[in-house]
This record gives sequence, structure tokens and C-alpha cells, in this order.
Amino acid sequence: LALVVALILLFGNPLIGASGSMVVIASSAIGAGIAVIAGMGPAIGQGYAAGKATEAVGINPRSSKGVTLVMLVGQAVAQTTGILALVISLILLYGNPFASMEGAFIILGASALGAGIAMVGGIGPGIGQGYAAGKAAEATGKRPDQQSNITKIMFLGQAVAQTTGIYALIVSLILMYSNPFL
Amino acid sequence: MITGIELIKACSAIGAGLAMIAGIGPGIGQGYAAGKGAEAVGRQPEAQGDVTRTMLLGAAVAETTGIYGLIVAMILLFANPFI
Amino acid sequence: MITGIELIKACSAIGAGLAMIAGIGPGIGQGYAAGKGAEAVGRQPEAQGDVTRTMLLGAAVAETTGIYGLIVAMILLFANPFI
Amino acid sequence: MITGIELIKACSAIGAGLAMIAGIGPGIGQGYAAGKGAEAVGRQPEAQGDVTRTMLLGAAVAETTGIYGLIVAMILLFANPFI
Amino acid sequence: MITGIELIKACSAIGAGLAMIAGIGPGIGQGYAAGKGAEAVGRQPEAQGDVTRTMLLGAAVAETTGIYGLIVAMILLFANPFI
Amino acid sequence: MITGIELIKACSAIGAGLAMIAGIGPGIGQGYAAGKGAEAVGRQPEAQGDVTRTMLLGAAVAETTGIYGLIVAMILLFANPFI
Amino acid sequence: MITGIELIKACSAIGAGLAMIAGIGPGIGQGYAAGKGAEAVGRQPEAQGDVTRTMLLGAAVAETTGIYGLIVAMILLFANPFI
Amino acid sequence: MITGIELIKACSAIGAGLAMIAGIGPGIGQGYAAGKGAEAVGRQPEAQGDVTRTMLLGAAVAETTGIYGLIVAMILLFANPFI
Amino acid sequence: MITGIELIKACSAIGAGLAMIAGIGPGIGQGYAAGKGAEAVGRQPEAQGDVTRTMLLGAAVAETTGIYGLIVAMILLFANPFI
Amino acid sequence: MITGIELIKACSAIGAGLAMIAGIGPGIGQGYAAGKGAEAVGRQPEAQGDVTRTMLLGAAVAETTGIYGLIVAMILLFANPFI
Ligand code: NA
Ligand code: NA
Ligand code: NA
Ligand code: NA
Ligand code: NA
Ligand code: NA
Ligand code: NA
Ligand code: NA
Ligand code: NA
Ligand code: NA
Repeated sequence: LALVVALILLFGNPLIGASGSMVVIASSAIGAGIAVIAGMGPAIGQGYAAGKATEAVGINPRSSKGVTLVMLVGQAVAQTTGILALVISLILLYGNPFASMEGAFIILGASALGAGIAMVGGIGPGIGQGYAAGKAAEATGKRPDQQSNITKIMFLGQAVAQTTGIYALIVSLILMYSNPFL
Repeated sequence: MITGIELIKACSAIGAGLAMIAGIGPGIGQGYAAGKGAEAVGRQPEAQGDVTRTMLLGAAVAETTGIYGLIVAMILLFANPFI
Repeated sequence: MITGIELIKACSAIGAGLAMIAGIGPGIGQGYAAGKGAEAVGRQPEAQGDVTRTMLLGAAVAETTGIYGLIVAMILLFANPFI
Repeated sequence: MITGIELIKACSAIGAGLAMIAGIGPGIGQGYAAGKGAEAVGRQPEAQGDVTRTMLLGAAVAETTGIYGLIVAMILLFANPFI
Repeated sequence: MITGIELIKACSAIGAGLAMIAGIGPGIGQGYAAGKGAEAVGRQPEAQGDVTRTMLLGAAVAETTGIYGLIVAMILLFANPFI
Repeated sequence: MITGIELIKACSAIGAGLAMIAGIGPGIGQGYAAGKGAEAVGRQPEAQGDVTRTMLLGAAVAETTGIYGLIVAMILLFANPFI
Repeated sequence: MITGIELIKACSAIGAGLAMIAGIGPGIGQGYAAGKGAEAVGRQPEAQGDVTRTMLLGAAVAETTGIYGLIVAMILLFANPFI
Repeated sequence: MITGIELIKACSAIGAGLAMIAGIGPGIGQGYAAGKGAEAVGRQPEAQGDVTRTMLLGAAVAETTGIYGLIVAMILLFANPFI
Repeated sequence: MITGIELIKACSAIGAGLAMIAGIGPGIGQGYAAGKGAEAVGRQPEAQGDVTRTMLLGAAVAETTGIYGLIVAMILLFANPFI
Repeated sequence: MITGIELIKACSAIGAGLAMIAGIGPGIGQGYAAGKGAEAVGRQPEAQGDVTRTMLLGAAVAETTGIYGLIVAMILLFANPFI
């Protein structure tokens, strides 16, 4: 309902003497804010990885180097959906494709919102991949000799966990650059 | 003036975005599986094949609702029955 | 001018997107099951058959509410009683 | 012109989508049960019957609020008291 | 023309959908109980009766807020004080 | 024509639905308690009385915010100070 | 015609509902405490007094933000400074 | 006619409700601390003083963001700079 | 008549409320740290100083994003660049 | 009359508030790290240096997406490219 009310207020309010392009840009500002919410995912995951690495280093200080490496590599993977969200947000702010597009302003504005909302899906891969990084760091602390096997399965699992984040990006990019509604 | 078709298209764009939020689930779940897989391989490196197979089988099952969300978004975008 | 039918279609598109959010649940839950399955197979490779069967049975049960969401979205899109 | 009945139908479509979000819960919970079941079966394969029965009994209990959401969505779609 | 009563009905449909979201909680919680119950039965099959009883008692307590949500939705749909 | 009182009633219906979302919390928490209770009873069947009492005492405490949500919803529906 | 005061009242009803969502937190947290309390009492029945006291003390602390939400909702409903 | 000041007040009521949602966090976190405290007291009753002190110190730290939310809500309600 | 400045103020009130939701995170995280701190102090009372210092250091780090949210809310309320 | 620039400013205020919600993540994650750090220091006080370094390094990484949210909010507030 909030969405519908927001839409009506944004696009159908007779009190607003804004031109269509201004409404599109206003929607883009909200979309840019929504997109970066995805960042909560990587942060939760990376924090988990940090905690597990900390635990592993405490238990086996000699494994510190390997554990830290696995943690950082795993965290880097977990960061991706956060970066993608930031990129979409910055595009909406500085390279807004909707500003120059021809079409009904309500479609353009709602597409800007939709592009931002879709990126929120990136929370999941961020948390999950961070969990994987944490467990891999823990396992490396316990069996430093298995670091390469552990890292390999971590990457494999993280790749699988990335897919829904990519789906979200695809939908967002379609709305921005190949909008079928225009 | 906003036409009805334009409103449908606008709300379909938002609906497509909302559907993608489903992707949070598989992302968390499969990442958990990845972590447990890494843990298990660290403990029993000799069981790596079995562990990986079970992990991937379970992760494939966990992917489905993310795919459902993608399908609904794609229908809204490219095969919209309302337009 | 927006007609009532067009408003219904627009809101149905949003409703369909909202319904898919249910997919978060099975995604997390089945991923958890996948992780626990991989762990169990790593520990008792000889029980792989039983573990996988239990995991898949439980995951099938966990899928239902994701399917409910998909069904409601499909009804809204293709068999909308309001139109 | 949008009539009141059409507005009710439009909002009922959104309400039905919202009600399905309840499905997140059973999806996570039953997936947890599936994972714990797989773990228990891996540890005590001889208790597979008891474990599976308890898992399914608990999962049935966990399904109810997902069903409530489905029922409310179905009422809104097919037996709407407001129309 | 949309009348006030029709607006109330439209918003009640959305309110009913929102109230069902409470069902996420019991779904997760009872699923957790199911998993822990299955684990406990696997470990102590002889305590199956006690474990199941405690699990079901606790799950009944956990159901209440889901029922509250259902009650509020039913009031909004079938015994709406505003209409 | 929509009057102000009717708008208040419509928004109160939404507010009542929102207040029920609080029920997610007790549902998860009490389900966790149920699971831990079942586990404890499985391990120490002789402590069943103490375990159940502590579980129910803690669950009663966890129920309060769900009740607060229900009270606010009931006030909005049946004792609305704005109408 | 909708007056400004009526719009404030309508939005206050929604604000009151939103404030109650805070109740998710204490519900989960206190339920966790209940579960841990039950577990501890099962293990050390002789420490039941100390365990219960600590659990209730901690749960009281965890209740505060739920109370804050209730207070803000009550202010919006019964002591609204905007009306 | 709705004036600008009245719109600000209406939106401030919603903003105050939104700010309270922050309370979910301390509720979960402090409840976790309560559970861990109860567990620790059960294990080492002789360390009850130290455990309780650490639990309360940590819980005080965890309360802050809930207080921030309350402060912002109170500013919006009673010291609104926009009115 | 609503002026543009008044609309900005109304939306800033909502924006300030939204920004506070960030406080969920530090609340959960610091509460987790409090619980782990209490557990560690119970196990090694002699390490209480070190444990508490580490807990508070980590909790301080976890507070930052809650402070960011508060800062943005305060800017919107008291140093709004749009007005 | 509300001008377009004023509408952009109003929506930018909401966007800035929404962006801060990302801060939930670092709060939870870093708090988890803090808890694990406190636990590790309690177990191996002699490893305090290594433990703290790893905790802070990992927590620094977990801060980044919270900073992204702050940057986007600051851009919307103070370097808004749309105005
Ligand atoms: Na990623
Ligand atoms: Na995936
Ligand atoms: Na699935
Ligand atoms: Na299910
Ligand atoms: Na149930
Ligand atoms: Na309950
Ligand atoms: Na409570
Ligand atoms: Na508190
Ligand atoms: Na804090
Ligand atoms: Na931080």
C-alpha cells in the first residue's frame, strides 16, 4: 500500500506542479537509497567471517596467516552484491538512464524504484557467502594443511550462492537499459 | 495525464523488483551450505566428493524459490498478461 | 484516464511480486538442510543414502509455502478473479 | 473512472500478496527441521523411523501459519466479503 | 466515485494481509522445535513421549501470536467494526 | 465523497494489521524455548517438571510484546480514540 | 472533505501500528532467554533459583524497547501532541 | 483543506512510529545476553556477580540505538523543528 | 495549500524515522557480544578485564552505523540542507 | 504549488533515510565478531594481540557497505546531482 500511495502521491497528485522528468528524478533518489540497503547482507556475512576468524586465531595462533587470508578472500566474494548495489545507486545518481529516456514519466519513475528494490535481493548472497567465509576460516584454523581444499569448496559454494544476486542485477539492468515497457 | 496501461507498466516494474527480494533466501541458505561444506572437507578431506555432491544437490533444491521469483519478474517484464 | 480494471491489473502486478517474497523462507531453510546434509555425509559417508533421503523429504515439506506464493502470483497474473 | 468495488479488488490483490509473506516462517522452520532430521538420521540410522515421524509431526505444526496466510489470500481472491 | 465505506473495505483487505505476516514467527519457531525434537528423539528414542509432549506444548504456546494475527484478519474481513 | 472519519477508519485497519506484525517475535522466541525444552527433557527426563516450568515462565515473559500489539490493534478497532 | 486534523489522526493510527513492530525484538530475545533458562535448569536443577533470577533480570532489560514502542503508540493514540 | 503544517505533523507521526522499529535490535540482543547469562550462572553459580555485571554492562551498551530511536521519536512528537 | 518546503519537511520527518531503523543492527550485535562476554567471564573470571575490554572495543566498532543513522536523522531534522 | 526541484528534495530526504538501513548489517556482523573476540580472549588471554587484530581487520571489512549507505545519503543531502 505504501508503494501505491507513494506512487499516487508522486505521480498523480494534482497539487504537484512538477514536470514529468522531475518526478522521474525524484523516484531515482528513492531508488538509489533503497539499492544500497543491500549492503546489510555483506556486512552481516563479513562480520560472521571476522568472528570465526578471530575464534580460529585464538584457538590456533600459528594458523593466523592462512586464516586471515581465507577470511579476506571470502569476505571479498561476499562484498560483491554490496558493490553491485552501490554501482546501481551511483548510476541512478550520476548516470541516470531514465533522465534522457523517452516515455511516460510514471513508467520511468517506477522503473527507477523497481531497479533499486530488486538490488535488495543482494542481502542474501552477502550473508550466505560471509557465512561460508567464516566456516572456511574456522576450518583452516583447525586444518591448515587443508587450506586449498577448504578454499576450493568455499568458492564453489559461494558461486552457487551468488546466483540470486546476479538475477537481481539482471532485472535491475533490464529496467534501466532495456526497459520493455517503453 | 497517466493512462491505465502506463500505470500497469509502472506497477509491473515495481512488482518485478519486489519479486527479486526472494533471492535473499537462497543466497543465505546456499551460503550456509557452502560453509558447512568447507567445514566438512576440512574435517574429512577423503569425503570431499560425497560432501560436495550432497552440498550441490541441497543447494539446487534451495535455488528453486529464487528461480520462481525470477520467472515472475520475467513474466511481468516480457510476457505481461495485463498489457 | 485510468479505468478500474487497469488499477486492478496494476495492483495485481505488485501483489504477485509481494507473494514471491515468501520464497525467502524455503531458500534459507533448504540451504540449512543442505549444509547439515553435507556435514552428516562427511561424518558418516556410509549413511549417505538415508541422510540424503531425509534431507530431500524435509526440503520437500519446506518448499510448500514457496509454492503457495507462486500459485497466488500465478492466479493474480493468469487467472485473476477480479478481471 | 475507478469505482469503489474496483478499488477494493485492487487492494485485495495486494492484501493477498502480503498474506503470502507469512510463508517465510514455515519455509525456514521446516528447513531447519529437515537439516536436524538429516543430521539425526546420519548419527542414528536405526532411529530413522522415529526421527522422521517427529520431524514431520513438528513440521506439520509449523505449517499452520503458512496455511492461515494462504486461506486469507484465497478468501480475498475467491470469497471476498467486501465485494 | 469511491465512497468512504469502500475505502475502509479496501484498506481492511490490506490490513488483513499485513496481520498474517505475524505467521512468520510461529513458522520459524515451531520448525526449530521440530528440529530439536527430531534430534532429541534420535538421541533418546526411549524419551520420545516426553520429548514430543514438551515440543507440542511449547509449539502450542508459540502458535498464539499467529492466531492473534488470524483473528484480527478475520475481524477485518467478517466482523469489521468500521463498516 | 470520503470523509475524514472514514479515512481514519481505513488507516486504523492498516495500523491494526501492522501492529500484529509484532507477533513474529514471540513466535520465534517461544518456538526456540520449545525446542530447547524438548532437548532438555530428552536429556534429563527426571527434570521435566522444572524444565517445563522454566520454559513456560520464560515464554510468558516473551508473549508480552505480542499482547501489546494485539491490544493496540483492538484499541484501533474497537475503542478508537480518533472516531 | 478531509481536514488536516483528520489526516493527522489517520497517520497517527498507522504510526501507532508501526511502533508496535519493535515488539519483535523482545519477543525473540526473551524467548531465547527462556530456552537457555530451561536448558540450564535441566542441567543444574539445584541452580534453578539463580538461573531463573538471571533470566528474568535479563528479560526485564530486554523488554524496555518494546515498552518504548508501546509508549509512543499510546502517546499517538491518547495524548497526541499534534491534535 | 490540509495545510502544510498539518501534513508535517501527519508525517511526523509516521516517522515517530518508524523510529521505534530500531527497538527490535536491543530486544533481540539483550535477550541473547540474558540467555547466555542464565546459562553461565547455571554453570558457575559462584561467578554470578561477575556474570551479571558483564551481562548488564553489555546490555547497557546494546540499549543505545533503541534510545536514539526513542529520542528521534520524542523530538518529532514534542520538539518538532519543522513546526 | 501545501508548499514545496512543507513537503520537504514532511518527507524529512519520515526520512529521519527510516534512518533510525539502522539501530537494529548494533542492538543485536552488541547484545551478542554482551552474551559472549558474560559467558567468557563465567568461565574465566580471572580474565574479566581482558574480556570486558575486548567486548567493549568490538561493541564500539559495532556502534558506528547506528551513529551514522542518528547523524543523518539529526541533519534532516536540524541542519536540513534542502530548506 | 510544489515545484519539481522541491519534490526531488523531498524524495532525496526519504532516500537518504532508506540508505542508512544498510547499517543494520555492520551492527550485527561486527557485534558477532566482538562476541567471538571476547570469547577467544577469555580462552587464550596470551593470544589477545592476534585475536584483537583479526577482529578489527575483519570488522573493518564489514564496515564498508555501511559506509556506502552513508556516502549515498551524504550525496543525496549535500551533493545532490539532481538539484
Ligand atoms: Na557476493
Ligand atoms: Na543461488
Ligand atoms: Na527450493
Ligand atoms: Na512447508
Ligand atoms: Na504453526
Ligand atoms: Na505465543
Ligand atoms: Na516480553
Ligand atoms: Na532493552
Ligand atoms: Na548500542
Ligand atoms: Na560499525
